[in-house]
Amino acid sequence: MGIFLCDCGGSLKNIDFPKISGDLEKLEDVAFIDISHSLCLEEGEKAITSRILSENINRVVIAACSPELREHKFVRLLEGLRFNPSLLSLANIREQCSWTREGDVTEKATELIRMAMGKARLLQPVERESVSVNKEVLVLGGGFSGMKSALELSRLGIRTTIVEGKSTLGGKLKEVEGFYGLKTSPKQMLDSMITAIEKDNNIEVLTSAEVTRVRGEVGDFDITIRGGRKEFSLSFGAIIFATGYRTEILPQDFELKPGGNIISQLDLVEMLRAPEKLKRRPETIGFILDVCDENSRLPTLSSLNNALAVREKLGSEVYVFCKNLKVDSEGAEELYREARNRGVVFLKFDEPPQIYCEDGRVAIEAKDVLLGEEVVLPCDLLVAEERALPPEGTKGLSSMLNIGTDFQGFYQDENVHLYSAASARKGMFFVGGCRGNLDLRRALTDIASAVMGSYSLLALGEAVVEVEKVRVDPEKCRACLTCIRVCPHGAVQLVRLDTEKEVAQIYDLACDGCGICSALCPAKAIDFKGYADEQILAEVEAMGETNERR
Amino acid sequence: MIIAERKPFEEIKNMIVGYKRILVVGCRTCVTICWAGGEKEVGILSSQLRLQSSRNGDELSILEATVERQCEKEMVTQELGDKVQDIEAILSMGCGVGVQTIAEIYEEKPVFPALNTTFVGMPEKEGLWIETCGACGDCFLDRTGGICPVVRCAKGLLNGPCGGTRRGGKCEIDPEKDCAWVLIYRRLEKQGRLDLMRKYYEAKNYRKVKRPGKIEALEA
Amino acid sequence: MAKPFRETLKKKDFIVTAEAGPVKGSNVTNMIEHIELLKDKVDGLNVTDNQSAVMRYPSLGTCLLVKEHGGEPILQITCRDRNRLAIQADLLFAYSRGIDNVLCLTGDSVDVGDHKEAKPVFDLDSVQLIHLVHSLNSGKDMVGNELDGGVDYCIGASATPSADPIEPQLIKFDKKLDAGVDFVQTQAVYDLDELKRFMEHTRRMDGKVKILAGIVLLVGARMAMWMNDNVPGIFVPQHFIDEMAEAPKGKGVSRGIEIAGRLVRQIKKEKICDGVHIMAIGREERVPDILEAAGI
Amino acid sequence: MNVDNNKIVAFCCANSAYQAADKAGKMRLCYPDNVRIIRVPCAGRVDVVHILKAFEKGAAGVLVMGCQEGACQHLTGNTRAKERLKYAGDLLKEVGIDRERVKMVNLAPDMAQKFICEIEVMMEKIKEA
Repeated sequence: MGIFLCDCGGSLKNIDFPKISGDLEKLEDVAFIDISHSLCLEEGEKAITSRILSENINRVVIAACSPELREHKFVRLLEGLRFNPSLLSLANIREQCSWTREGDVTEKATELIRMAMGKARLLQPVERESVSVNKEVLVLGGGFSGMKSALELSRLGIRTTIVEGKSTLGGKLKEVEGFYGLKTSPKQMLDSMITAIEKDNNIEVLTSAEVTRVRGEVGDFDITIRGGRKEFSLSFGAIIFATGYRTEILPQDFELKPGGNIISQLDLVEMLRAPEKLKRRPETIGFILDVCDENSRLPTLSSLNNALAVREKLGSEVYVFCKNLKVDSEGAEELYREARNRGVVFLKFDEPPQIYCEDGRVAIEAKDVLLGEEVVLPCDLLVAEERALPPEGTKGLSSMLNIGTDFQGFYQDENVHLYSAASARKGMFFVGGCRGNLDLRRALTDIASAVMGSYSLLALGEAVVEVEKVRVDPEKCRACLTCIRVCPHGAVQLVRLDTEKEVAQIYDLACDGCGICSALCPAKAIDFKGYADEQILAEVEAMGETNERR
Repeated sequence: MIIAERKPFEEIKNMIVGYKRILVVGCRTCVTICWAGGEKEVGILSSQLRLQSSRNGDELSILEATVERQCEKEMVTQELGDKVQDIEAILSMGCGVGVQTIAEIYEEKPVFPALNTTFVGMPEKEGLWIETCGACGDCFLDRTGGICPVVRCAKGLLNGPCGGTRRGGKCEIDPEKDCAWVLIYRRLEKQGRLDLMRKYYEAKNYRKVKRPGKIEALEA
Repeated sequence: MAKPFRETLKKKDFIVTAEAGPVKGSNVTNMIEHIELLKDKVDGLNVTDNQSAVMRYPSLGTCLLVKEHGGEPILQITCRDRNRLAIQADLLFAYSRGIDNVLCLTGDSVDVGDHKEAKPVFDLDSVQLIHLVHSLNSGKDMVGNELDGGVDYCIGASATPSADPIEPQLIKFDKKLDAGVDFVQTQAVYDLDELKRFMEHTRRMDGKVKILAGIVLLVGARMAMWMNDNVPGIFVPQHFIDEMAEAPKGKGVSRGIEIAGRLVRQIKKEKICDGVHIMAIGREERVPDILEAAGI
Repeated sequence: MNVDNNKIVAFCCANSAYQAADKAGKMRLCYPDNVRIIRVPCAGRVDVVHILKAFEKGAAGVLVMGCQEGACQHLTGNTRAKERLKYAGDLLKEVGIDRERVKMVNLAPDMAQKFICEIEVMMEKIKEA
């Protein structure tokens, strides 16, 4: 075992390095102890290189500053010298020892190094290998997000397959009248994307098809798709979920039953497409916002769009009842100002307004906060606010993949650590509506990170993986399924060995190295190289030794 | 599979009073799967015993071993063979069957059970096991849509729920537990086989298996 | 001497039975007081068998007392405490001493009683017990051996009209009716609509079986809530609990009597059932006041 | 305890608590010498056997320091650790060791002060006994 001590340019005054090297040199499995001033710089690296090439050591212990800073540097150095970096053990004698108090801390430093040596003795080599991965990506859902992801990926040379439940692509694009603030109209955008997809031989489209089963892991997902009557399974490297959202007027939000003169945004868009077909032009149209869902931006955007369209095409009076308009997304502020210039009246309420029928028209009664008095406003049509909900089948799919959903049922309630579109399961990305990002611009950011994520994962056609860093010993494994159930990354599968025995097996590429499974395994069958039980206990043991000696 | 639960430490401690060298033996099958007596639990119990002895100063040496299956004589002797010589007492973390197999092989050494074997059951979710079979020797499941009333009904009734079912179809003795007969009713109704539940069933033959049971394979 | 219960069932159009809870000990004096008080006011006097699995003076013993004092006892047998041999033996003995009414019950589980570690028997269940009594009535024991001297029991069963879900209970109740019973004494009933729906179900028996609605006297709001959680098969609706809560201090029992009276009067007036079975658990001395409040 | 000293073993999750410890060092916040920090990939990696072994080897207190609730890189690591520590506490209580001697601490990578004060709290506990 070779030991390198670094006194950080002589700054660690309260550690007596010669004493430490004197104490530890006596141990028979210590080949040498070098004291250097700066292991992180050129000079230190040369010292380590020469030592390792000349001595035949099978373990390296480096006592220096925090592993968080230098570990990756030492690992790359050792890799360069053909020395397996998993046989390196670090002791943090700067931040967690020398800097923790004034007086002499040599004894604590010695003990920390002893702990690192205890662990080093039991380290096992972990080989790095590259595993081939399937470069194809599955895109679930053919709405704006789905098509955009497929197009972006094919630009980077990745083949994708879009699976869309309905018979045509487009999803929500078909239901939106105009994007004020964006030059192109949704219709043109939809047509241009569809033609681009048809021309692009990197993208294959399967319409009125659905995924019935997802098995396997990142790099080799085995997906069963049912289209029409036939069912077939394909293999993909990654999956991008772009299943979008659906809107629904929830009766309990309004005491009145929708219908008659209470319509949805979609009905309004249909009316605006063919204004001439209307029997009677509605004089006044009211919009209601912020009754059932205060934080979603979608109602504000779609109401502003449609209000402007109404003013332009029908010229009828437009009143918008809202608590507070969410205009923080791009272009929404001018949209609001333009609506006001065009004569759309905005009324701000505190308690939700009362809505009731009054001789064939819908009356909205609310206390306007700005005017400070009750306002009763009969309108011909009331565009009710819709609650955005996840598409049907989300619940089934999410339990099949064991992916969490948030309280509204949208995917990806996971935490801040994972960058926006990724999920706990490597190789699965969620973009756009299905994770609650309902407006275009937010969806674009998701798409960008999902595309980059899957590209960096699959582009080379192979991925470097630490082979069997966390390994299930088939002899000891009782297939009690605990690890399969607890793994947050779904990286453990039940496999049938050639000896017909069924055991758990960890898929190295999907494993994120957290060790929850090895802690819970009742049969002690899961060995986690680098943090195995023996190694952790060795550190505890080393701490114990100094007790006896004192 | 057999489900067991570790005895409270107090009980175990009082069993092994006076013995200085103890062998703690785990088992790698049922009790591992139900987190009661596997290699991990052997480590935990041994650690507790060592802590206990070091706290009140009496030196106690604990040896740990785990047998593939404690109910097989060959496996016990193969695993424990040499470890047993200078042992004063054996603490078995197998189910009741394991304890008795070890006791039979090493008759001269006292063998103590560290677990309470509770029932034959299945995992409802990871870490939670429920009793579903009472090994009564006369299976009734064909007439109840696959839900056993003999064990999952607290009173083991063969004819329909008792009068004490709680609101929501819960059992009389435990508001958390579903009444087996309400479950049976719902399943048979789903299958359209409610006639099975309407049929009257004679008093059960409780001596179908002469206790203690013995089964001899024909070729033996 | 009270008329045999079997005749009263046929003749009277509104039958009233009450329940005498045996003492937890051998001092039978106040049991005898209850018997003296009630024997002429009711058509039959049930004697509970270790009610709620709480060990008490045996039901058989109390029935003998009732007989001696000229009352018409109704023996209650649960399947919790005796296996099929003991039950048949008790039935033979009871009949030989003139007791010829039996209420066949499954029995509360030991977990709700005061001997929670006991080994519950449940060799039979209530439906199998009814079949057993029938075989004894036909002069044979359960396995078919001839009896030297048979029995002729008037058989009773119980039911829970306010159970939720109700369908499984109705299936079991059908089994009891198919097995053949002469009278039914239901669990405590407070929601008369539930009782009406339950009675719909029994119309097919067209009067051959007399149904008595169970009335449990409420003593206090806390006791009502306690019963909801701990006494199997009893569900006191919230409005009754509130009504009891409003009762001024110390007046709980009289408010309970007034409620019980109201229920009985309504059942009688609307002819919902063929009678009532009054269970004044631990307050047998107030049964006459309930009858009076009910105008009987 | 072979030699009763007041060693505290802190299993620190590499994603949060270990960095908090480093930050405490960078800020030169002093804390007593008897703390031994063992780096683990996630709080969920620490098993009951490790905790008991730590006490067996003379530790007087064990802290398992993981990410904050809901911010765990591996989603359930810290919640599992919390449950496990309750179990470990029961085991210790059975053996006569005060269950306060083992504690779950949730830290964000920059919570140096909280890291220090949790150690001081544990030191008080140990001194009391």
